[in-house]
Amino acid sequence: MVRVKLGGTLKTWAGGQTEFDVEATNIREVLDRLGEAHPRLKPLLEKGVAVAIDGEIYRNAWFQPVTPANEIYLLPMLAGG
Amino acid sequence: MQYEAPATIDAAVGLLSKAQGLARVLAGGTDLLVQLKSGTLEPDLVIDIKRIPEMTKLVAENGGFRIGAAVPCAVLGENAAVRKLWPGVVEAANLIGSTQIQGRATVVGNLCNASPAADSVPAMMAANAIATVAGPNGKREVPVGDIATAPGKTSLAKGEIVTSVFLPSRPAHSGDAYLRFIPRTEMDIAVVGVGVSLTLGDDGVCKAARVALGAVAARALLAEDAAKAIVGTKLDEKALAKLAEAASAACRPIDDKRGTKEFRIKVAGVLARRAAEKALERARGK
Amino acid sequence: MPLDPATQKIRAFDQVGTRPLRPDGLDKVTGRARFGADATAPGMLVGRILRSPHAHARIRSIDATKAEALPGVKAVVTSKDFADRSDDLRDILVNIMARGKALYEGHTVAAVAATSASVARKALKLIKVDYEVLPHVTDVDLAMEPDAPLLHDDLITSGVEPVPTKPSNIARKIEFGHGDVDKGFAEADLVVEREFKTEATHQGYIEPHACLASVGSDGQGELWVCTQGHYMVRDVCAQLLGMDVSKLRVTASEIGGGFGGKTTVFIEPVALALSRKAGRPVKVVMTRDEVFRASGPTSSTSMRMKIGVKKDGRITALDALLKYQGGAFAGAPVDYGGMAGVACYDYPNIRVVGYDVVTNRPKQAAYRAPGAPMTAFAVESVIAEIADTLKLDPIEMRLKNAAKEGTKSAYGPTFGPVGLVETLKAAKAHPNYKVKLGKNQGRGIASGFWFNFGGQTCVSLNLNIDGTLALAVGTPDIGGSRASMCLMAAEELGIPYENVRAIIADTSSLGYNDVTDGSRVTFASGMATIHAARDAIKKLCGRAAKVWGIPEEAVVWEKGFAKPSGANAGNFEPMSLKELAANAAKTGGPIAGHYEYNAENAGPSFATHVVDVEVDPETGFTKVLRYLVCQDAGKAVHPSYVEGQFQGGAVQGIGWALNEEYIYGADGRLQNAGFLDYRIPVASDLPMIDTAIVEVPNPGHPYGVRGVGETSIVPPMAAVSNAVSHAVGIRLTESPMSPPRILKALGEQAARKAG
Amino acid sequence: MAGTHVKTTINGDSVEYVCEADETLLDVLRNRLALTGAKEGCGTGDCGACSVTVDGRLVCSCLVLGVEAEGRNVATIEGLAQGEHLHPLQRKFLEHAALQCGICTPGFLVAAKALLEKNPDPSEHEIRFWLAGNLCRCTGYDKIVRAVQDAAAEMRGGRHAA
Repeated sequence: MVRVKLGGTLKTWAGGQTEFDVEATNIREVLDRLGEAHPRLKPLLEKGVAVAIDGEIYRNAWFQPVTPANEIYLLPMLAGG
Repeated sequence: MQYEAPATIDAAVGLLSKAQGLARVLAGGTDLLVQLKSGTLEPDLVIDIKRIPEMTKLVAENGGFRIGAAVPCAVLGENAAVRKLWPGVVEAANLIGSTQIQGRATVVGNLCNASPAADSVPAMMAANAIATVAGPNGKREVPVGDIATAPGKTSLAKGEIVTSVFLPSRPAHSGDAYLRFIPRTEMDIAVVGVGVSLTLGDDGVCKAARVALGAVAARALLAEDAAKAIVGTKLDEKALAKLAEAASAACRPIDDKRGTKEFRIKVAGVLARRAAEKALERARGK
Repeated sequence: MPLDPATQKIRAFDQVGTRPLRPDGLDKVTGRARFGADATAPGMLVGRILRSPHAHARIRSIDATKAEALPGVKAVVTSKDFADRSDDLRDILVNIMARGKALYEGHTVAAVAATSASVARKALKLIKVDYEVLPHVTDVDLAMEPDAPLLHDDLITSGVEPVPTKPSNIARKIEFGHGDVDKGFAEADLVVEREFKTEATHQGYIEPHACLASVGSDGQGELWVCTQGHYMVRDVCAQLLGMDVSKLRVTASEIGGGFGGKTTVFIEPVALALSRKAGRPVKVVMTRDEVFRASGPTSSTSMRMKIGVKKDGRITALDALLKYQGGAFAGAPVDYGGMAGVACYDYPNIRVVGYDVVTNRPKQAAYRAPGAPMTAFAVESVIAEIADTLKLDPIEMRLKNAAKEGTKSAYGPTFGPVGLVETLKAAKAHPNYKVKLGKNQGRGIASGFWFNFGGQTCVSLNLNIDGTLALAVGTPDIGGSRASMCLMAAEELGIPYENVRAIIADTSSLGYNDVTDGSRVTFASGMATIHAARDAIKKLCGRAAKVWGIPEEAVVWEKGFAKPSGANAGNFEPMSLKELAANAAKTGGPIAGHYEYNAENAGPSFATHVVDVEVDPETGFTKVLRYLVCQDAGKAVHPSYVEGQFQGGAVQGIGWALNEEYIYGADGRLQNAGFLDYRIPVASDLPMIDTAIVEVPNPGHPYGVRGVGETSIVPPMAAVSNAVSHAVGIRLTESPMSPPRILKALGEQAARKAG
Repeated sequence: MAGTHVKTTINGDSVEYVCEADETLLDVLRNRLALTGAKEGCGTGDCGACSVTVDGRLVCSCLVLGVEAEGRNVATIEGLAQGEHLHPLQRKFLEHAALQCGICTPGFLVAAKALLEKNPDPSEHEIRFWLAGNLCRCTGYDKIVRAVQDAAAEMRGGRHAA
């Protein structure tokens, strides 16, 4: 089980809930489990979100491992200038 | 669009008089080419005056200077004698645009473009400069302040062309100055411009003064009350305060992208005072 | 010294950190470099665009028959030439060619291709567009009013529960934060709350958008274009035109500035459509007027910022309301404002609510740390006011609250090693901070943050017969990155910098690369280059091993030579790169290093700026006396170009602070679409821009590199505002702080004192 | 539209071309003569990227008509280096990293050369005001001003030595 936190407005699509415990060993599994649990969140997750693992931001990295020791945050997709 | 580069003033006047459709004179082209580019102006005929020898000359005349209509501002700035006699006019001319613009732009072009914000015009009005106009009916002389009538409009009749501007000689203990306000340090159009010319008596009392304001009305203005405020004084604190107040009172500005009414009114007074102080310093220096 | 996670060795650098000449330099000082508008093609036509004169209008009909009949006109295109779609690209499709409605002044309505510029100009005048003019709105606060003119009938605010039933101009609501702000404010000894407004600005790159498109009847196309991302251009254009991606080859020209403004498409799909229809190459170059009216400026904003502190300056809570308008389509970077704009400090309690609002203005595009400078302006202004009120040194106040390793960021995650504290200390130690100020002068401090991105990256490093190398990179070089790539390749291989030549490969020659954005290139393409060099080294060692007849593992690479790893491996003379290259054909064929990956962990960059100004109290004119940028670069690969990024960002920010703004008339038309009245800083406006490079290594990069391009624009608006406010004794809350605005504030202050 | 035949000198070479009356010198240089070193950043004389000299005078070529070049002497960025020898300004711009994107560089070099011919020892203030008509959006001007100062010093030194 890893603990996943939703940053920002994402919680709106999860009925206001901001923290979840999911069975996952990498980012892809985190996104899949969350999407299953909250179908309204699914299209947003598919469109793209950034994932911060212990403060390091991943924009596209399905297979980045996660462990129960990690701090995992989901953030809106980022773009720059 | 047809392009002509006549070799004489008569030929230029002839072309202008006979022109069908829209005709424009090309001196430095720094306003005209911008208008062509934007499509706001689509002339049928453009007459380049830079091949007319007398138009390209800057000559001493009767203790003053005659500036041909095709003389670039940079040439004016490089002439030590003109700078000495009319430093305010030269500094105004040298404020028009960048170094690159200076290499092309002319004071006569600045005058005939009839922008209320033209930098050289208030300075030339303060200097009591006279424009020479050639036309189908011969030559006439006009104070520079009477050329522009409204933004983009002049008093020139069909076929008429300003061939030169004459800066007169001046008595001892005279000085002039031009200051403008722009948001940056360069490259902007004046939000307010003030030209001041004054002459002191041997006793240091101001005998004569002319104050002209740019960018605060539909065309450059002579602020007679402002001049009156310093004539007969030694430009003491009280006279300068009165000058500033009169300069502000003379403004009839608009709000636009370059500044607000209230800003222009306030700053016109500030600059009138600073320009008068600078002109005074120059008058005393002589 | 940075740790190299790949080798777990602490290393010194031979070349990284030096300042060699850039490889593209000679072409750029001789006029030979080919930019967007510098290309030609046989039979090339001139493409021109017809734009809406109205801020908001229904397009009843477009009649191009007269234009099409004009001799010399070879093609006219309108929205009918682009298939409609309902996916993510629809906004871009509608932005590049109006469908049904013109949503802003300058919105593309039609385009022509003709044999000359004058014929094209005439043709535009012959296209008759029947408009029904609609009410418009350009201000963010007015656009949020319930009775505001509506841009899109189907725009329902997202991020709101319950889902609104009626459309509005509010595209999104966003929210970030943690803790309990009410509790935080209750604990505070001082609470300051202010409202702020910032006007829209433009990236102001000197090179207008330009491209040369050529599409044949066989469906194959080529596009030459100035862009920050030619793969993005290829993929978007191919989709909008219904082409196979493989059939469109895009070449990135030299690029004359972008700053985020060239991370999307405007004229490119139009040029391709014209070329396809005309059957000839078509060049489209925007005029400066078009760049201002119809490319992608940044958001204007309206904000409320409330911060509570204890007497010692420790922040107890921050509560912010951010409203960003992003032009005619959703996408204003309010979320980055809410995340990056507040990121400098450690807040026990924070709440940021933001709105992404549409208005009748051009669709905003990214601009250097998009969204961050505006919110930072509000945060840093309030921090400065608090420091003034509590009589705290502004740097000490910031140090007390500074985000550091282990701080829970405002947007959630916990920071790793970051350099804000180091930049604050560098600022405090700098001589500029100790200069005594005179009359009408003021000093301003501000800090700033940007995330930095990694992204999809792919490079190829090919060994030539003489031992030199060709490095193919896929991220357009916008400010000297080729020099940094060559430095990193040379560092790894242990060969002279001059022996590596970097080029920006076209889309058919190298795998996909994300856009040059997010300060990612030196980080991500640099890391790819390092890995590609290591890949090549592995192969080189393999070849040497074969020649020597020893196992591959027994060969090491040192400073340009393959060597036996020790006495046991055998006694062989080191083999040079040149020798290995010369023998490549005989030892197994061409030798190359490749690397493709998705770079992550870019590592954020913080900065602190210190500025001194003098304000003329009679005119409101502000003169910048001195300016200091202290920023964390992780590791500066080419320090000259790192300084250049610091200085350039600072000056763009100074322009934003003092004079740059989009000015709209009551008619919804832009009043200042040119460099005459859109006033970017000129050389005579500025002093030298002092810099201090701070290096707190990024653990996510083998050399410790952090992106540096964007952070430098985040603090200046606030720093200048704080300096001006100190000089005149009034807190200014609107940008730009132009002379009329400052003089007005001074007048109001005088009236208050008199009253 | 009838074209006008123009005979002129560009970078010391005699050149002839035909252009339309409303074409700018910049258009002629770029589109007819393949001299694309001068850039169009604005077309209104506000950015200086198209700087050239005409009879030794620094101008924006976007504000000069092509037909006006008849009988004149035009110098562009392409004529700044002598064969393989770069002008000191070109070298110093490279050494000081005085360019990032490089689009404004040709204009700055042509303008700076005109400055140093007129004033071999300009102050920082004079350099900044002379170059105020050349916009650069990348560098913040710092390194450009330093490069011009350094080139001026080298050129003065060179003259003293000679």
